[in-house]
Amino acid sequence: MSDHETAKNRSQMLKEVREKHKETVARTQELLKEQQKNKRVIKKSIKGQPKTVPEIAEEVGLPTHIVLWNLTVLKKYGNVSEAGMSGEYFQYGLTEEKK
Amino acid sequence: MPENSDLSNKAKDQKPSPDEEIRIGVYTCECGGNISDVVKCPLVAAGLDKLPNVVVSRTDASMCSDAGQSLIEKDIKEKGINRVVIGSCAPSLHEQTFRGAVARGGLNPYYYYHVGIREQDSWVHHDDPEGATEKAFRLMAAGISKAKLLKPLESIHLDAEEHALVIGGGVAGLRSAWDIARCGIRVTLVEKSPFLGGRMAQLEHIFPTGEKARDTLHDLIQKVISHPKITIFTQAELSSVKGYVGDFQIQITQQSRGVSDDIAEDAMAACTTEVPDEYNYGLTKRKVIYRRYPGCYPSSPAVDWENYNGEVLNINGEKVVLKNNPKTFDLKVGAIVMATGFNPYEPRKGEYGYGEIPEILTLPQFIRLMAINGNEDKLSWKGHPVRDIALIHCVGSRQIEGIHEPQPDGQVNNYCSRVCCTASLQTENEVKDLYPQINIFDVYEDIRTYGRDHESYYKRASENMVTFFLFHDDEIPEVVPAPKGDTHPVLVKFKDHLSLGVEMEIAVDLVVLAVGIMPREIDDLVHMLKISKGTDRFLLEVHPKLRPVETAVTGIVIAGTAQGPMNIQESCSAAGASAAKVAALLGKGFVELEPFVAHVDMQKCTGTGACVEVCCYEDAITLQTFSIDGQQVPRAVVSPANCVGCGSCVSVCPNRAIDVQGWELEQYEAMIDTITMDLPELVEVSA
Amino acid sequence: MEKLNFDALVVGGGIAGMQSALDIADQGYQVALVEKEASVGGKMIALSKVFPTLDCASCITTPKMSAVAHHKNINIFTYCEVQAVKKSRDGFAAEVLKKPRYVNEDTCTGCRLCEYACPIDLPSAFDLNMGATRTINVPFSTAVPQIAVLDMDNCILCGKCEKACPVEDCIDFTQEPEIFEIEAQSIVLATGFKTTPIDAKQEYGAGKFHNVIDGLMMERLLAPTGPYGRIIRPGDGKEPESIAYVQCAGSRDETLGVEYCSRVCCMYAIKQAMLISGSLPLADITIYYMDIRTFGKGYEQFYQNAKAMGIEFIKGKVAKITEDEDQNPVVRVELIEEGSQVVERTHDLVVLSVGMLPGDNSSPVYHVPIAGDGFVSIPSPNSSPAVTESHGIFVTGTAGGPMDIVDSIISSGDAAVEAAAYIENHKNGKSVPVPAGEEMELVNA
Amino acid sequence: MTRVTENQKPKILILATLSGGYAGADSVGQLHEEYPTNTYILPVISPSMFPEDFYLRSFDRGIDAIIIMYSGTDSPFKGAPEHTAQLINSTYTKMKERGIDTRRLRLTAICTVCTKPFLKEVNQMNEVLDEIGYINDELAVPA
Repeated sequence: MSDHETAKNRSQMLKEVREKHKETVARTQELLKEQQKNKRVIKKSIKGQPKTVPEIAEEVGLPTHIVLWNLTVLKKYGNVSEAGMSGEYFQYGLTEEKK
Repeated sequence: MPENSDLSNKAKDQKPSPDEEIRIGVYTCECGGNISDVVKCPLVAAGLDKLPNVVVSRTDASMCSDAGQSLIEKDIKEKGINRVVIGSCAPSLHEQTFRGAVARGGLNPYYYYHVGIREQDSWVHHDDPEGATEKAFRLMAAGISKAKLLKPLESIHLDAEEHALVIGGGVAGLRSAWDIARCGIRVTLVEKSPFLGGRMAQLEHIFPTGEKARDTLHDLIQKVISHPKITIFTQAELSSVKGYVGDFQIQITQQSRGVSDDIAEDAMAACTTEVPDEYNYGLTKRKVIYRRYPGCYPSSPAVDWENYNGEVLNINGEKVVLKNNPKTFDLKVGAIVMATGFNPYEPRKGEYGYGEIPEILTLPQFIRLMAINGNEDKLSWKGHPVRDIALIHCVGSRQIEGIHEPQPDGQVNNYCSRVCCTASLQTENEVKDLYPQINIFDVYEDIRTYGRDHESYYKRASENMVTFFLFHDDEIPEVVPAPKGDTHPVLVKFKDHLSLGVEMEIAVDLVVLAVGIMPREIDDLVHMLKISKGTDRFLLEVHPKLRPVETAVTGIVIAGTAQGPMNIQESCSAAGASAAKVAALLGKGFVELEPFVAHVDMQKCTGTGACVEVCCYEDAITLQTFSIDGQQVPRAVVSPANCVGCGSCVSVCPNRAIDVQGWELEQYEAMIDTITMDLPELVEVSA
Repeated sequence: MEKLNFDALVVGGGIAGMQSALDIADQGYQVALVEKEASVGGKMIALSKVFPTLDCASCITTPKMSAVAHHKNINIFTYCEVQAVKKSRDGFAAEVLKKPRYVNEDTCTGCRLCEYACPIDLPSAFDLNMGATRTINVPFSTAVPQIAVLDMDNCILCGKCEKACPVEDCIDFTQEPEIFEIEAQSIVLATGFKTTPIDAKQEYGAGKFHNVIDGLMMERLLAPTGPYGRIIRPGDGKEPESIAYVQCAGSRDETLGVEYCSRVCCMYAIKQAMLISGSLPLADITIYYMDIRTFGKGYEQFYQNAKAMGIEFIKGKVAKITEDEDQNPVVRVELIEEGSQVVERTHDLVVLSVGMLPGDNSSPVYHVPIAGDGFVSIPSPNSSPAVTESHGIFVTGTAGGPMDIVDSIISSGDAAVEAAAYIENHKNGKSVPVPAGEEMELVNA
Repeated sequence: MTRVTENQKPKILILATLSGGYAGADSVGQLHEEYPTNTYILPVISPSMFPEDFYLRSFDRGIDAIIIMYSGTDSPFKGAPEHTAQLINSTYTKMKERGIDTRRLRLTAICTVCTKPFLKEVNQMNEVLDEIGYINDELAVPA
């Protein structure tokens, strides 16, 4: 089988699978959009200035628990890390972008 | 003369090939923070990485995980590692785990050295992380020095007797014996007293089902006595033990039953000597020729030799004096189950008035009293009707140093006895069912009806109008005789914290002490078998989760309350678990032992015989004559099956020709040289 | 349908199932271990440290996980569920559903490149939704097997994982569920437990208030691999200075239909309190309790040590939890030793010591009767605590009622010996008691 | 960047039997007791394997003190405790000949749960070392 045929078969397969799961795909795409937006505003908020969860929440207008969860995501998969403490709260800042 | 005169061969077979490059992999386990919270693991790893022969030095969150173990296998295969050193928890926990990983990687499992840096470092040096880091480094570096000198070893393969010894004929011993036999392994069960059944036979209805204890017990006894693979010795004890797992040589001493079946009934009738009946915890008396209870097994009476005073019995006109002729039996067994059971806590004289005020009974005594009282419509004690009863919890349990008087050995019983709460409530409910007019006052610290279907006993007791009072562990209730002319004979005084700590005084007819569980006195057995007791005096398991029924001596396991307080269900569960271990150990027909036995370097041995002289084990080491260069010379020869690896021979050899495999003198010297070396700078290498 | 033959089928790969499988396999019998999750390890692998020794839970669990994976007599079937069981004179035939991982099990190396490439962040079930995972992931760092699994319900089929995967054709979006059959002489049920749903007691506000959590969540906060790597409250990331435990939150509570004691909550609360004071030495910790039930070997001493460390034990009934404007839970409690006066105390974080509920109902699949408490019925608990009412089916661990890890491990040995004895009997062709009626009923069911 | 510098405390070597002292030291760990870090515990099957010269060699290499934690009369090995005691006695004689303070070598029975005695031994040896100092200083002085 040529590379071209393989690629064609693959896209055909993906098309069929997407059709089969179209509801979950649509729902998850919405989720992804929201997630990306949340992560973006949070990262923007702490760029150059580490902040605590309540500080970020107030700035970006999200509930504190949502902010914390997104920071947890970014700590695990992205470029956020703890950056000291302010009172009883930890601050979160950006680290160098992981390649 | 032995055929084996090829000396060089023997020496060669356990040496690594001389031109093999030693490539060491060393792993510093963080133990999920247990180690890395104190020891700076990356610094240790970086320091070790610089040592000669170290090819790989890593840290890992959890070396014992599958991922951690795979790391070792991978390094062996991909990096050509041929010696492995791991610093982690105590070797007793995971040395075997890692030997397995090393073997799966394709190395001899004894090319592995385990350094304990948790129990002996991070857990004991919280205050000094720097010092703990240095210590971890030095210990692991010393491990590397030893690893360089390790030799490949083969475990010793010995035939195992497919035969187990169970010590104790209570419910745990019976259950364990039956289970082992059901798995196809022969069992000998030894019971010290003349009758089977243990403590369970002294109970009546048991929680959580309300079944009759003796009915359930007798079902089990029937299964045991009818099983073709089980032999039972009553009135028998272990008199000596030799050997090791797979091959314990046991001697059992059995007392005579004393009276043959044909004269037993007449002998019992004729006997006049009486002693307190321990079956009823001293509430009644029995003769010294006795049955434990009607329906007991064996059903034939036995003589209580300890208390038989040589009384001349008049049996059918003949004067008879009974004689005890103890017999001994030799057995070979592969494994031993300790099912030696418990004693109820016996309060000190005067503790809550026990032994001084006649109206104070322990809960086991009270259970017997209820049984003896039978179907009477009233409960009476010493001729007086019982109207009010107080039950005090935690007697002899949950004791606190400085508050409770210590036991004779200087320790307090700081454990919970598990069974007393539910047993107390069950008994209270029974009293209420049989004698609704009796008032019950339950004086407790915490009600611990934790088991499945136990909580309902608590609920029912409340519904039955049992009155509960709460005392604090540092305010022990007081039990005193009531003043003359009082309505009741005894007063119980305490502060009740269910009513703001008010001082209470309850007048009662009877006080029941919910006594706890004590281990039986089995020190002789413990010494004989070289097993250990914990600080609570119960038998000690290797680890409550990793090896919960095994003792530190391979082949000796624990079943039931010898290990700690348990109820019947828990005892049976533990008995089953102990049987599973025995079946796994003996079912294969052989056992594998660690190869840590003496080994002679035939090139260095000159046949001085110093080793033979110092050795205390028969046939472990002998001088044999070899032919070398036409000369007949003596040389030491070790018999691995008989050698225990104590190494006494090592210290006396003038030629350093003998060593204990895996624990060689040269390896210790290398470790000491490393421990005392100058500390290299321990700096983290940034990745 | 593919048929596989074993001596014993162990259902559930938690600590009890793994130990039973090991104890049966060590006696030379062939064992199939079926686990519905993608990794063995059960609830225990998610715990931090375990009482009374304070060993890290992984230190006990991971070697057992590794041992079952490597044992020559054990085959593990993860991400599989037993759907139906038939019994005959020859033993049991179990129909097993193998759920699609959408990943080729034979070629996946567990490298996680797919996980890093996946764009969808999801709350991690392993971290009780506090931490993050991705649509395709290896369930946790010490998972056995180390194989990724894709969550099709949360996938956009973007194909990024496939591109990142270094192994050809490893990710396979077209996988379908498969059915196969396991034949065995004997079955051991080790199906475990669930915890009381966090919002079961509405008056405690959990689920609504983010700083009212349950014991398992606190385990994750304490675990070194936990979601935040430290103890902060999930509501807003504050480091708590005052933490309260509410005992019997879901046990000994007739309003929830749970009359029984869950056996583990006292000890886990005390243990967590001790671990918290290790991490946050300045934190005040209060435990509101009814009775402290530290009954196991070494447990009472553990409790006394906790008291000596300054952990506050208050005998009290918690009636209600509300929240103040700073998201601090306010606990309304009746102080039993203070004449039952009711007070309100504010804490930074409240942990509900939730109890144990039966896991999946085994009755329809295995035809094993269930007792009134919802756990597998054990007709003779005293003499045969591992024997169910169905011949040849045994029970171990929390499937047979609440118990702690030590007791579960012991009960596994018991179930193993019962199963082994049954298999032995079966092999020798001796009196295999399948009452005629029962056989019919099962085949028909 | 973190780094670790050498601990200047004298070094105590602890030879601990697997069935006794080593298990005892593990018990101390399980209780999370605290003791000084200058304690290097090596597992041994039985100290009856070490000839007198082994101890002298250790002192020569810079070990400042040695505690042998054996199982005493609970030893699983016949004759081993007696033999160990003999070896230690003759080592004392040799130490005296070399001018080494005999308090640097101690034989003591520690069982699997002897946590308090373990701590006592370690602390006492540290007190002795506070008094008599490093072995190298002692060996440097001609006897």
